[in-house]
Amino acid sequence: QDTIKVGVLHSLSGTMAISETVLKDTVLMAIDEINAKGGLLGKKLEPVVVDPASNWPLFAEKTKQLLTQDKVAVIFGCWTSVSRKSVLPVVEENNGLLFYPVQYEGEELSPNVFYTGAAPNQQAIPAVEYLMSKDGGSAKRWVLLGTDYVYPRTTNKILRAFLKSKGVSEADIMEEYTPFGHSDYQTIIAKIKKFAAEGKKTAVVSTINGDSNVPFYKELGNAGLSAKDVPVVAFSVGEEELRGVDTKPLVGHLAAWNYFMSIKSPANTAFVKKWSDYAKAKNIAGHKDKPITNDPMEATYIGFNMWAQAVTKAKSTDVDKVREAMAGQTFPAPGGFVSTMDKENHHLHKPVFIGEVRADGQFNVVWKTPGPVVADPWSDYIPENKGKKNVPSKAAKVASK
Amino acid sequence: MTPDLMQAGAERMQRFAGVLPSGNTASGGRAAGFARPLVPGEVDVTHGRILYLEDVHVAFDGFKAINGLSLDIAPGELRCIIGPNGAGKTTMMDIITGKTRPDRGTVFFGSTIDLLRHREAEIATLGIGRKFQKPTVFERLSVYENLELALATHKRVWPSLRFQPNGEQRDRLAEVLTTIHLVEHVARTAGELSHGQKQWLEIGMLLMQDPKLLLLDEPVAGMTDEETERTAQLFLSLKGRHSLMVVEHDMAFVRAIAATVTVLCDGAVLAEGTLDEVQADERVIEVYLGR
Amino acid sequence: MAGPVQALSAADALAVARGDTDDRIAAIHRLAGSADDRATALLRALAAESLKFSDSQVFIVEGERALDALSGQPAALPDAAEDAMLNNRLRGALDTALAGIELFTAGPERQREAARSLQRNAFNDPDPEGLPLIEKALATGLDAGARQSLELAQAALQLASADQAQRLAAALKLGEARQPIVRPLIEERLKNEASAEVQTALAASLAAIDRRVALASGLGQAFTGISLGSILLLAALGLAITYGLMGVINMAHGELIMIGAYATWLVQGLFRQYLPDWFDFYLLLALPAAFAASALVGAVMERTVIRFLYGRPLETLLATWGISLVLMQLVRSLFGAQNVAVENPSWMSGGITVLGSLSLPWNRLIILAFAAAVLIGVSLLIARTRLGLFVRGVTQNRPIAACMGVNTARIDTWAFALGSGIAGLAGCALSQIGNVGPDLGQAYIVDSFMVVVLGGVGQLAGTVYAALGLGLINKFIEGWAGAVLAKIAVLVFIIVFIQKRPQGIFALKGRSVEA
Amino acid sequence: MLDARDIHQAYGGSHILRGVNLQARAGEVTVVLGRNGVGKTTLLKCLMGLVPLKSGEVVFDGRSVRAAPPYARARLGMGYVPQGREIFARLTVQENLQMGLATRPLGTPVPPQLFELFPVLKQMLGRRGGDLSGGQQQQLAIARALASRPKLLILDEPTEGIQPNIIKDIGRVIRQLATRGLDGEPMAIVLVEQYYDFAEALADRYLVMERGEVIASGPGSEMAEKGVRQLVAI
Amino acid sequence: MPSPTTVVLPARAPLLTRAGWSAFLAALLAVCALAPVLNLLLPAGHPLHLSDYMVSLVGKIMCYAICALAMDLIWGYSGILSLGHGLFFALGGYMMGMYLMRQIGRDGQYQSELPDFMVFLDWKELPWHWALSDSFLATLALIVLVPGGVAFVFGYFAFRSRIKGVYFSIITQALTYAALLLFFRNETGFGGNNGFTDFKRILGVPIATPSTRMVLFVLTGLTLLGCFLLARWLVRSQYGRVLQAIRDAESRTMFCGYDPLPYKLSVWTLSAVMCGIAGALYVPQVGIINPSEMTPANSIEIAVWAAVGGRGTLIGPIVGAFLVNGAKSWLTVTFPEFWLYVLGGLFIAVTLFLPQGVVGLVKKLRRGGSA
Ligand SMILES: Nc1ncnc2c1ncn2[C@@H]1O[C@H](COP(=O)(O)OP(=O)(O)OP(=O)(O)O)[C@@H](O)[C@H]1O
Ligand SMILES: Nc1ncnc2c1ncn2[C@@H]1O[C@H](COP(=O)(O)OP(=O)(O)OP(=O)(O)O)[C@@H](O)[C@H]1O
Ligand SMILES: NC(N)=O
Ligand SMILES: [Mg+2]
Ligand SMILES: [Mg+2]
Repeated sequence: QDTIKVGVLHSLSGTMAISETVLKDTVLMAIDEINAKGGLLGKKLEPVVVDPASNWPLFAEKTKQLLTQDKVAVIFGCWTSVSRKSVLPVVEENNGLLFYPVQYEGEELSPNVFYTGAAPNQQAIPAVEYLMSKDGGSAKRWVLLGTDYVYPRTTNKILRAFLKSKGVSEADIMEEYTPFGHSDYQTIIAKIKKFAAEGKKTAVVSTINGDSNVPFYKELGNAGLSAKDVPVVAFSVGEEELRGVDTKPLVGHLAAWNYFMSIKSPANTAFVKKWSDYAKAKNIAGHKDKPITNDPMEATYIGFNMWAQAVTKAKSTDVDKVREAMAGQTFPAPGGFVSTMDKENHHLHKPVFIGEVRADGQFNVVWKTPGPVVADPWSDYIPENKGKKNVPSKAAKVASK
Repeated sequence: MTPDLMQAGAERMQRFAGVLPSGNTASGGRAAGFARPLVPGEVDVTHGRILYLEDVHVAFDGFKAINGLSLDIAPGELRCIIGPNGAGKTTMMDIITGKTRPDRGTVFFGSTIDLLRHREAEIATLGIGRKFQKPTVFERLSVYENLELALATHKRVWPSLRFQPNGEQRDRLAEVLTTIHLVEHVARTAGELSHGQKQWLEIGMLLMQDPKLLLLDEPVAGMTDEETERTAQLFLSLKGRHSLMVVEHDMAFVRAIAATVTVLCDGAVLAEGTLDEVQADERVIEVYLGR
Repeated sequence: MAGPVQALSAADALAVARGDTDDRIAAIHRLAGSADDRATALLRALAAESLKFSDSQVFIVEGERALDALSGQPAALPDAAEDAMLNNRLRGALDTALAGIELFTAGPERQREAARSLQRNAFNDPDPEGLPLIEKALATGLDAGARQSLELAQAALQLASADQAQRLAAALKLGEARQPIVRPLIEERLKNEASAEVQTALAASLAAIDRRVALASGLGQAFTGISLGSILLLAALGLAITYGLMGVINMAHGELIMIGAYATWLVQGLFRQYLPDWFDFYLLLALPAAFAASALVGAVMERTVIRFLYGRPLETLLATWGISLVLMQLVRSLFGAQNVAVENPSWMSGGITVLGSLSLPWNRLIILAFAAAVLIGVSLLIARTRLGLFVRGVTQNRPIAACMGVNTARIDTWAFALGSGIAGLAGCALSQIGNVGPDLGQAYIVDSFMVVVLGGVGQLAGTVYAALGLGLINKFIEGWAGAVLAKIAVLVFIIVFIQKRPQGIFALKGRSVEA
Repeated sequence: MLDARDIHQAYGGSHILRGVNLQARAGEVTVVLGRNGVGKTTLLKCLMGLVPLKSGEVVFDGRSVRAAPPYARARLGMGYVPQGREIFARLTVQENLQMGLATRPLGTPVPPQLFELFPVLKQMLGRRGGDLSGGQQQQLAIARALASRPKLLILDEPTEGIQPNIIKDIGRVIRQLATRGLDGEPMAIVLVEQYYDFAEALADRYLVMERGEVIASGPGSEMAEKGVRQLVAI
Repeated sequence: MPSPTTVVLPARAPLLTRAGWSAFLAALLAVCALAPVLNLLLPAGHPLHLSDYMVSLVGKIMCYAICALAMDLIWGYSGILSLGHGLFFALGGYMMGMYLMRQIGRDGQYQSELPDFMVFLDWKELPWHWALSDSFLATLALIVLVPGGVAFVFGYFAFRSRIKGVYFSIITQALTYAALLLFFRNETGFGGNNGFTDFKRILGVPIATPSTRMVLFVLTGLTLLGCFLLARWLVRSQYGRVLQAIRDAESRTMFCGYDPLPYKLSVWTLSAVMCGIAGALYVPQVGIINPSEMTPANSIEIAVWAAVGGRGTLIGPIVGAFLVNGAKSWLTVTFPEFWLYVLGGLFIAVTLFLPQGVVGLVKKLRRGGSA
């Protein structure tokens, strides 16, 4: 055996291919990079790419295959929470290792997963705090708008509790959900307009899922709701999602992430260039003409490099050893900070950026946290989490024995 | 009820026809002395009528296809219906078999069963069988299976799971197959048969069904003269035990079988009588027979 | 041109361009009051986000050149120059500042806009300090529209005035405002108002506004319903031909829509590259291109696959399902899995505002009209032309139509290409309101089938009724139950409706159905 | 006009036609007789090109149409009245007739003689074909075939389900069409018919089929003396 | 008239031919004996070892095969194309899933009696529709009753209204789509889009052990074989022929005296129940159930399996399910970026060249070979 196998578990077809395909390429790029430097532990890395096709049970099946048949050392994969939930029991049972690169709702902490995306307190709460600030427009009334699934529901639950703690009354919060793939936002925008007109400064917190964002923003632009009147801050809209939108009417609307392509830092310049070159070299459709990087790509990239460092440190790809070596790993992230893997909670310490949409589809960073924020996957704003430690429990493992 | 009983009932009816006081009686026009327990689903032909239509009307988008049609058929009778194309003959059969709902009118099977209250399948189980103008058989089943399906037996789900034709029924199947000249074709898919063969198969299905009243819409269309004759024979042999209503345009055939002929025109009865009477009727010649 | 002495200093310019938001806003207000051309130019540049600054200098970037903000002379832009950033708060402040300036200087169009901006500010955040500016402006020869806006703004600011007469006048005036935005203002006043007379006036104004708003929202709901209906109709029209008439259960219909949308995107890209001046007219070329692209794919599908499956409708389901998988993946391979951007031409952006608060987006209005046009075209084609007659004849009885001398194979190809082309047109229209990505079609296929079937297969009029009906019902329920329940309710409605009309809205009756 | 030689045809495994020869000349009615299932309809379908030939040759108007698809044959001037009517059920009577005009230039009117022949069609122009009664449909099917003024008319049991007086009319019309056509040109007519008297009265030539073969043929005048009626009745 | 005795009537074919029975027994043996031995007793390195991965893959596909069989009963034999069978599958799965969620007990993330998703979405107590979920027996009953009940009620009204053809297909699609949206909502109490995962035990036995898996595998295999025999018996009987008659000419069947309603309703409900059982077997094996099983595309796929294998032959759908899903599993790994071309191409090719499905081809070859 002269290679180390790396599983890549991102949907290349089906509804999630829109978002996930590029993460597959990010992993492949990172693998190329490491291999160019001679690989790990003297072995080349060998990617095993599979297509779970946006089908959740297929995610579990593929994971099982990657772990038991291909015997991969690590898996980079998943985007939606449900795919992660589907994969989780398999990863735990086989003591595999999964790097999950997308912002999510928390309420989970597995010893076999490293979460390189944001927990709610690393994205949602800072964004709302910003909108409450004077610079953010001192919003007093809130529309929590999302696609009807678990991530938005949980995030909004946390936000509601947070807003309440800041003295916002129930009457000043409106919560609305749309089905997956919803494409007609006329009614909702009319409702928002009405709600906004009825009181003080209103802001919209959008957890609308990828596909519905284009129709949402197009409608928003055409209905004349500008960011000056009713700013919208989104948690699932990044550079890649804006690719499909005419952003001119959207200037000033916001997004909260831990990374923007427009961040000015040497690390980011290098990262963007690396990606552009790679996309051109590999003829990656869409990106070869207009390379774009975004937060989940950065999270993937950080995760991958940290894993490589941990393997080097542990001198082994054994999951238990790598897990131990991961604690406290640091990596100079493209975002311009040094990302640190928490010693215990399997999440990164990440800075939070608030960006305003620019006319060219990029984001202006208008605000950032003073330093990296430590993740709080068991959000304190959910009452049941009181006293719960941010440490992966071994309960799951015990039960399945 | 067996055909003999039907026959008996009809005869009794005839016998007492003159004796009985007509008009309203205490039991609503029916003499108490003839009251008898009704078996549900059994056809009561004590009044000498197995089929009874009165003042039936149907319009399609304003076009009056059936316009005040009244007609009745006695048990065991073989009645021919003729009339110009579009007179409403097929529509009348549609009404009797529950396929078309009349706008108004009365349709009785025997004297107790109001056909307008029943659905197609019920009407069929009550004992009315039909052959369509355009032959309709189960195209993807074999000739044998077509006949077996038509076999008079329980038509409900449970019995159908366990059904196996018994010896008697198999004999009957064989007999009918012979009658309709499809013995060689017994295993063929019905869809492959020629037009005339399908006509025969449908008649065969009707025979298997053994209904009390047979409605036959142009049964000999597309048959050779010789086969037409055979069909006539077949129908004559059924007469008496079954009641038949036959629609045909083939006058030779009508002559061969019919005692009474009813002429329909524009949705109502134009004339009725023996074939000779009808053929002599100026109006019938005018609209139908031609000179 | 050299500015007056009191004018723009380097320090002022830098203060506007960088630093703490509070300080920058103060500087903006200062400059706005200075009535200096260079200052105005600076603010305009900032609002347009074309301001850059170095350590000591501020530049206005105009295309390729940079001007020194102080002198207005061309200057070399240092490499280290940074963009002057804006946030929403600054944008708001700039807006007010510029509006104040433009009210006196600009043409009627800009005047109206400036007045509206001031009005919005007055409603949002009534600050009596703005009054002098407004009154000054009202004293000049303003455009009528701008005047109306300003009078409302004035009224909003005077609502809290100490003078009862002024309050009364303001209360009455606000009744003319057609936006709900003044409601909180009036309500607040109502709570604190001592004078009974003013109170009555306030209440009357409130009622007037409420009536307007109710009317507007009712009409708005109807409009959104019809608009949704028009989109469903467009998506379904092609299917009404390929499925409704030809009986092909075309699961690739959505992908044909998608191809139309991608064709639009490609044409848009070509315009951007080669004819940027004509960009606004790209749709005129995109429409035929979308039609042709989808029609071509449809024709190929028909020639290679579908034609072998006539009379076996359920098999077409399987084959076209396969085709749809292939087409989707093909687009992914060619153009990438991510969405592509289709920009609305400027005449399709924004909307018109009617009844004060009801805005009707242009793209929706235009799509509505387009759907109607396509509908008329299709129905004429089917009912009045020979092609339409042949298509209907051929689909009912292929061999006999051939015996009549109809080249059935050719008619089939034409008809299928036509239906596909119409799907392409739908794709072109849909690209103006939603995603363009490989999955585009999947979002419409289920709805399209529901519309065609609910209307009654083969019944164009039924398709129209079904589309509009579903659109209206959906939007009506969404108004009070939310989008998710509305969608569920619509589906349940379909199930129940079919019970009543097992053959769709426009069911054929009589024997011809069975024949 | 039409010359079909040595036609063989088979559905799947079973041999339906075995070396059938048939000629139809302009101005003549050629009658094909035979019991149910002997292959008459199949023969006509072969002539129209609706089913493929296994072997044999069909020459129409001097040229081979063996490989021509049905629509091409229709354009050459073959008209067909299929067995079982086969009208376009969901098209109106008017539209059915227009389908019949498919080979004619756009705008060609329906020959008015057709409405004289079948007056009922005139009354029902707007009704869907499928809603007509069986006999009305049959009349429509004949009218539809005639609409394009074909040179050769193929009729498969055209009297089926038609009332007697119209059958007589149809008989007259067929005769007349053979000699004069719709507009003066004599027409060739191939008629499959079970109604013997009708067939005999019309036949200029006759063919009797049995199990896919022609067992007898000759001029119509000889039908009685050759005992054709008995042949069919075997 | 010739004497009837000379007429040879076709004899009723037996339930299975001799060869058929042998094949059936072989399959039974493979499922019940061979697979467990190869999987559990042979060491992992042995060339004949059956990997856990294969066991769960085949187990899953067998569940799909049951669905395809159920689809064939109503589509192939009764002419009713359901685009909503995913719903019944999911309902069966959800019933099982609820039970499995309750079996987690206090071992969840929040150590609560309530399932985790309820805890963090603020449910204070189990909603009413979870009442029976802690009883295995009740769960078994619900697995049959819920999909069956939904199908029965829906079918009763639809068939009574004489909804046919695409109209029926479309409303079944509407039904499953509506259910999808309903289950998606967190308020419905089924865990929203995440559904149920992270099961730990079934009947108190840990679920993720090779032996539990093998038991589930064997059960699934037996169910599949049982369903096959049942279906075979049904379609061979007069009942099956009436179904086919209804499929080909419903009104003619009525004039023969058969009321189509009970026939359609019974086969429809039975088919739904079969799907429900398949779903219930599926969930513990794949470890997740969520509303995506109700997407219209999933239901269409069931029909696709049946069509690929060969409609109107009972073995066809089973073959189809194995072929399509096996191909999918294999291709998504070997050609992750191109597999859709292959799969799509397969569907097109089957319809064009194998109108009777794969089984039809085999039959043809065999007939061709013997002729
Ligand atoms: N659904 C319908 N819509 C419109 N007209 C109809 C419909 N059904 C029947 N008709 C008309 O009703 C009349 C009666 O038709 P019907 O089929 O009963 O005639 P028929 O006596 O059976 O004629 P034939 O001898 O030609 O079979 C015809 O003129 C027919 O066109
Ligand atoms: N599609 C088919 N597949 C297989 N066999 C067929 C098919 N069509 C017809 N046949 C068979 O071919 C033979 C001839 O049929 P054809 O329809 O030509 O008979 P016909 O002489 O027109 O009879 P009829 O007088 O009853 O109309 C019949 O035995 C019939 O069963
Ligand atoms: N984790 C998310 N965004 O589903
Ligand atoms: Mg009739
Ligand atoms: Mg024939």
